[in-house]
Amino acid sequence: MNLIYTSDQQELIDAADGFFAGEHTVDYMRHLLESDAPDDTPSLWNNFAELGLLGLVAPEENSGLAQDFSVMAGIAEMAGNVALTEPLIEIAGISVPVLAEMRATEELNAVISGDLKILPVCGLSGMVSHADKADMFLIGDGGKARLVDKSDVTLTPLKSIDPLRKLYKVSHAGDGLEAIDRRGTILNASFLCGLSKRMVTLSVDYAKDREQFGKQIGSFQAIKHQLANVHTQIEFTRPIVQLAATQNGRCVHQAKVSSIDTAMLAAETAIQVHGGMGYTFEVSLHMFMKRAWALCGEWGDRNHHINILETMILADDAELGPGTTFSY
Amino acid sequence: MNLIYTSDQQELIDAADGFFAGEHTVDYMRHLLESDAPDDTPSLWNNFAELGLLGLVAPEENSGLAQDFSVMAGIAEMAGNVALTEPLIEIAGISVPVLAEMRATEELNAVISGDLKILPVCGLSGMVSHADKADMFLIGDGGKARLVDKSDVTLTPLKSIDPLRKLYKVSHAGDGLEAIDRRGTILNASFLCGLSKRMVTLSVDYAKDREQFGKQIGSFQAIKHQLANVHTQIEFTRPIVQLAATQNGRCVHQAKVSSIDTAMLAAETAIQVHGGMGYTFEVSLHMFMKRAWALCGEWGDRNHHINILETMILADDAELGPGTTFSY
Amino acid sequence: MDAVFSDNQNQFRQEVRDWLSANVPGERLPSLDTQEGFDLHRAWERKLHAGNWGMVTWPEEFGGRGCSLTDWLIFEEEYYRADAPLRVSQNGIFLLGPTIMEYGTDEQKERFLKPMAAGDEIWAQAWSEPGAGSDMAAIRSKAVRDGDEYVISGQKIWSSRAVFADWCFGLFRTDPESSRHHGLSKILVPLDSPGLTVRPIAQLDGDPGFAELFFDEVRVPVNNLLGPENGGWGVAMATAGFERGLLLRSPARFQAAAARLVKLYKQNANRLSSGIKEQVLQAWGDTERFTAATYALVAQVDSGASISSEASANKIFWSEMDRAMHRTAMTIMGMHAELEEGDGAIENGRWLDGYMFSLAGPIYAGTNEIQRNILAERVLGLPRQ
Amino acid sequence: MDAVFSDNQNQFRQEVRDWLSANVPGERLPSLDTQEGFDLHRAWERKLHAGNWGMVTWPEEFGGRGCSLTDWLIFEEEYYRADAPLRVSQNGIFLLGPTIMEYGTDEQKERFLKPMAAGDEIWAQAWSEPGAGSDMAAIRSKAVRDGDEYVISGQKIWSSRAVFADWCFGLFRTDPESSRHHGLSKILVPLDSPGLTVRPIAQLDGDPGFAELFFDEVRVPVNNLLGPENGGWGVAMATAGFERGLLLRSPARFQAAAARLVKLYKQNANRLSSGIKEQVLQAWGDTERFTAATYALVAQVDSGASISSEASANKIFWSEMDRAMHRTAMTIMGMHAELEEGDGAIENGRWLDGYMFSLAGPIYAGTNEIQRNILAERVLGLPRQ
Repeated sequence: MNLIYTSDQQELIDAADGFFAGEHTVDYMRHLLESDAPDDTPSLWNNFAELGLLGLVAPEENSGLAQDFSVMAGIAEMAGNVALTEPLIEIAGISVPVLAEMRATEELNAVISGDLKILPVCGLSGMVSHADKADMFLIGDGGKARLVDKSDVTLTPLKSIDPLRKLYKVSHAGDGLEAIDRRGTILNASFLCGLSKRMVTLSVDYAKDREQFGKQIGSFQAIKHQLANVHTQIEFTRPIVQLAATQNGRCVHQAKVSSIDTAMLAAETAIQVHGGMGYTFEVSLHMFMKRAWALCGEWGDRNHHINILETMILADDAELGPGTTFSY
Repeated sequence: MNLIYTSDQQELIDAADGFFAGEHTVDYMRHLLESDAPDDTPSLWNNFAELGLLGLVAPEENSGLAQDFSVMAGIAEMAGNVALTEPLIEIAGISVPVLAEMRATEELNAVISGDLKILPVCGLSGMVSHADKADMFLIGDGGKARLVDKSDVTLTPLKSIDPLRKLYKVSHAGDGLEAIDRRGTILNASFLCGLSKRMVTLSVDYAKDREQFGKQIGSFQAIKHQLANVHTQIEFTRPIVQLAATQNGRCVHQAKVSSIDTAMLAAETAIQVHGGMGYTFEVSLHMFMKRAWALCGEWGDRNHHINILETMILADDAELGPGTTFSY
Repeated sequence: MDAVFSDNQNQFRQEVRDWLSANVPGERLPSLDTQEGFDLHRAWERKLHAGNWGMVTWPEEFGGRGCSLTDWLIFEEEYYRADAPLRVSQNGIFLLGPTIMEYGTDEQKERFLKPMAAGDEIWAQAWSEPGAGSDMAAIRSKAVRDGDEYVISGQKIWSSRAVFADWCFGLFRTDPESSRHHGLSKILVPLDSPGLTVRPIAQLDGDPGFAELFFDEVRVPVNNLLGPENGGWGVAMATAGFERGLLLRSPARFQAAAARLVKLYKQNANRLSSGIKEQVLQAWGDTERFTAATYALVAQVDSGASISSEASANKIFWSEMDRAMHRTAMTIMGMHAELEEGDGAIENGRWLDGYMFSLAGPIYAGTNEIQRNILAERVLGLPRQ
Repeated sequence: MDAVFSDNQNQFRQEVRDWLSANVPGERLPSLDTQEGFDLHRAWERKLHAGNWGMVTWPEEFGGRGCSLTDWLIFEEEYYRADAPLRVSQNGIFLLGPTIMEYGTDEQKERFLKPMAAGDEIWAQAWSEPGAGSDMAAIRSKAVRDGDEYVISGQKIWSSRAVFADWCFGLFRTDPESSRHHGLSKILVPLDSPGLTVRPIAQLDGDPGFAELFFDEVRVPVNNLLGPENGGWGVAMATAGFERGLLLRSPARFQAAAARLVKLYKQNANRLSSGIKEQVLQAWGDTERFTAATYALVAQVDSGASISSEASANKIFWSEMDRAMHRTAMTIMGMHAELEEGDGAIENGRWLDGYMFSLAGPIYAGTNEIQRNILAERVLGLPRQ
């Protein structure tokens, strides 16, 4: 029982954090937004391969780093903190371990080296962000993971509130698979934590900068207490997400529900702190807020996960109460 | 369409308010609480009769004032504001109009003159406060109102959190009657509004008096905003209660639910503002808070009224949306 | 006290309903924050005016019907029931118009009210400044008297409708020595004045609903002063007053949204979490509370009482109710909540737009934090900081 | 990172479970705020001590088992699982004991720790004063040095357990010239000292859970000073520190309450409003979040990290979770919520008592308003007022 990262694990997470913060800046995102041909903006994909991020949880025999999935969850939070626009987490955190389980060695090696992009599909929605950049799709069908070539599916574009999410409906989504959905849910929850954290940081910066009535607005208790509430919710969401990354079961669904509620609260609070400025493109908040709204519904929305939790927690044989900690 | 009291109506409410505030003081309540023989404390019942409060909504031919029921609701709020310990509202606001509808002239006249106490019984709970002081009970049974002599029922004492509520279970409670339950619900909601208002007043007084960190605690935004929230909820509960007193239908249940939610919030906020002092007998808050907790469950608890609202609002033929205002 | 509409009121309602039913466009107009949408909304205002439905509470001499506020609530209910277009002229007819009636000279009434009512001149607001948002007394834009003209310099922000509108009204500092609430004046400025630059603000939804206004020695005649020189704060407060503010947020708007929410709920009920049903009931219940409270307040106003701090509780209640209602819709839509278009998008993203709009409710017209301060200090009597 | 209990931990859990199952009284003891209940709770402390379960994290030399904090969490889970009595000695064993180990002289350790562990001396807190509640640095009670003694005068309030306890510990101003955090000292005082009057405070539930202490020239030897003279603030902060504060609110307490809530829900499900189910899920879910967060924090502490402002988020979370959970129980009980006894009363009013107790959570040990200030200023870096 040791619910913290080892120092080696923490180092990997910090390194990813440093890379994201240095490269995937707000300016980089603005460039993507403003460019009519976003492909002009250099992709970070080769860097991900070089840094070993794509093979983070892959077996050593495939030149992977063989890290625990919980490290991937830690990195997903850092990706959320910068609202990463490339499907690193989905590919490295979902496709790679499932490919390893499938023993699809050839594809796995190509994905890890950055030469192939295999995007996982959520059977619940069939909606995939960046689907246009994928070479293949990983779907769950009839209880098995299956690879589908891009040429075998039709992609129908959708318009998300988040312009940095090029969203498509995939014609063959399958009916889902626990190995895919579970990882998707956990990493999505972790990403949402990072987005929430960033929305607090942006709000704190704004509240220190902005003056009204001759004072920094961040000196008013009303502002302080709202941000302290969001901070508290984040601090009590991250551990259940990490637990979910370590141990399956009902905490996976709890992690997702908590991260949705926290992200919605973070966005509402952030825009309240920003006032009218939060509505402008000048201020960066909108990029994180829109991503949060979009991701809340990915990998099963709140209704989906609450409905599952309900059957688990209200079951007659549910393990509840002291003395049953983490024993489900 | 005129959802305000006439000046004559308002005068009656103000007069009752003045009487309650002058006579039913915190000291009076403390005397009741501390006295081992509370019957030593003089009852205000004769005053109620003299002031015409008992016959407020009774027909003129029974020496009543023939006022609208909405005036009774206004007076119930004033009674709540002092946490009135005698069953004035129940008898004058429920038993009297039902007796008039029953044409029980003899009993009605005796009740109005203050010589007879007929307490209404809620069929849902069979719990009656001050039942020991009643001469008769008014119950709803098989779709009809019926009077039951005290000697024909058994009273079993219960212990409420509110020591000023001498609570009993009545052996024959009947199965309820709309004419009784509706009035009970509305007046209870109004009484709760008065209690909520008083809890805010007590908190404001305390917050102006109490200093911490060299300042009145009421000068801190955190305190101000909590109390402003409760005030807002009260201001948007009173009108729906008044509407309910004027027009039957779903607003009766909405009034009750809103008054419960407001009272629970008022109590939690009041004790948070009072800090540890809210836990003491020295400070008056506890008398109003306990009464609020007790009354939330009377005349149908929150579950009961929400369940009814649900069927009304989600019905396929429910009148919803603009253009249907008050037309249900 | 009663809650029964009179025969006259019912007849009025029927008249409104009939006219709207015959005249409301069959399809929703494009956003009024696009040129095309703005023009179509202006055309709709002209149609309303032609039918004498432009502003029913205005006196007959100015093109209204002299209706009571209660009648106005009825009009609004029918308007939202018919899903009629947003009022592109709202800054003028709801806010500036009544102020001109109270403070304007006869010439100003003659000059401004009719084109305003007719939709020929659409007005923008010019209150906030980059350094004066919630704290409006911090205004720094100045208007310097030069003979028969004011020379205006400075910057305004959050000017709604300004991108396509004709005129704007706002507060400017006419006494350079003054501070805070003193020395401000309310001045009317044509948006095509030389020296005035209108820069659209790209918003969350991409449309330019607001603009920044840059005043570089913009000249307007002193006749464009509304009310007393240096007495603009009082004039502005009258504009911001409850009776008029109310007109922008009659219960009808929320009744319409809550009824749509009930429908959305029913369409999705079988896959929703168990708590949603009570959230939907709460939304409808709060709408009924807001409706009852508004009819009660309007009865007070119609009977001659004046309303002041009640406006703060009102602002807090409707804005947080509206946000909660739209948040519930977002939760119901779940995985489809993010969609503006495409397979699965619900009502072309109308709830999503509504949610973003609802988030502004607790911010604009005085943040809810400020409203809570006002309630705590002026109504409850808690000490100032 | 893992969430698997080791074999040793499982074995420890089994040992605790077996002992408690053989020893926990079959019926709930009367309230420890009555003389009878206090005596029975003291007897239970003696029994725990005899079984060497009094304070498992204390070093063996002082009668403990030298367990890690993770082991302590396991102990607590089994303790609440067995519904064992409240710890009447908690002020001593959780708060004062560890402080004596850190700051006490050898004589003080010898004199105080053993009777404390054995339940022979029960301790009360004497922190707050009528003018110094949340603002503890406003303490005015003074201790004047007179030869080998301190002479203490002043008043303390909210002294938990003081009505029946043996000793109290608190902060007193030893430097009369000092102000705020300076010049305070931590001093231990027998409650039967001449000049010391204990006045019970009648509480909401009627029981005297707290007392006021009136010090009228109470004399104690200077040996009763704990830590440096005039350095009491630092000593007190150590006492209030997270690692110890945690011990009073391990997840077990909330796991037990949330599991009872699920049961209460199931017993009443068919008459409840539709929203209750999700409130119950929220209660259990928040408990799991609190549990995961606590195990993570404890892992940090066991690995040598120190915890400071995290304690504020912790305090806010558990206290508001606890209040919400009990509020839900009140709503479920509905018309029976008010009953302490009689037909319809549920668990003899245990939820009602729990609700009243939970309302104190956001108040004591630094109100949640203060915790939010701490988080905003020290963790988020927002400016002080």
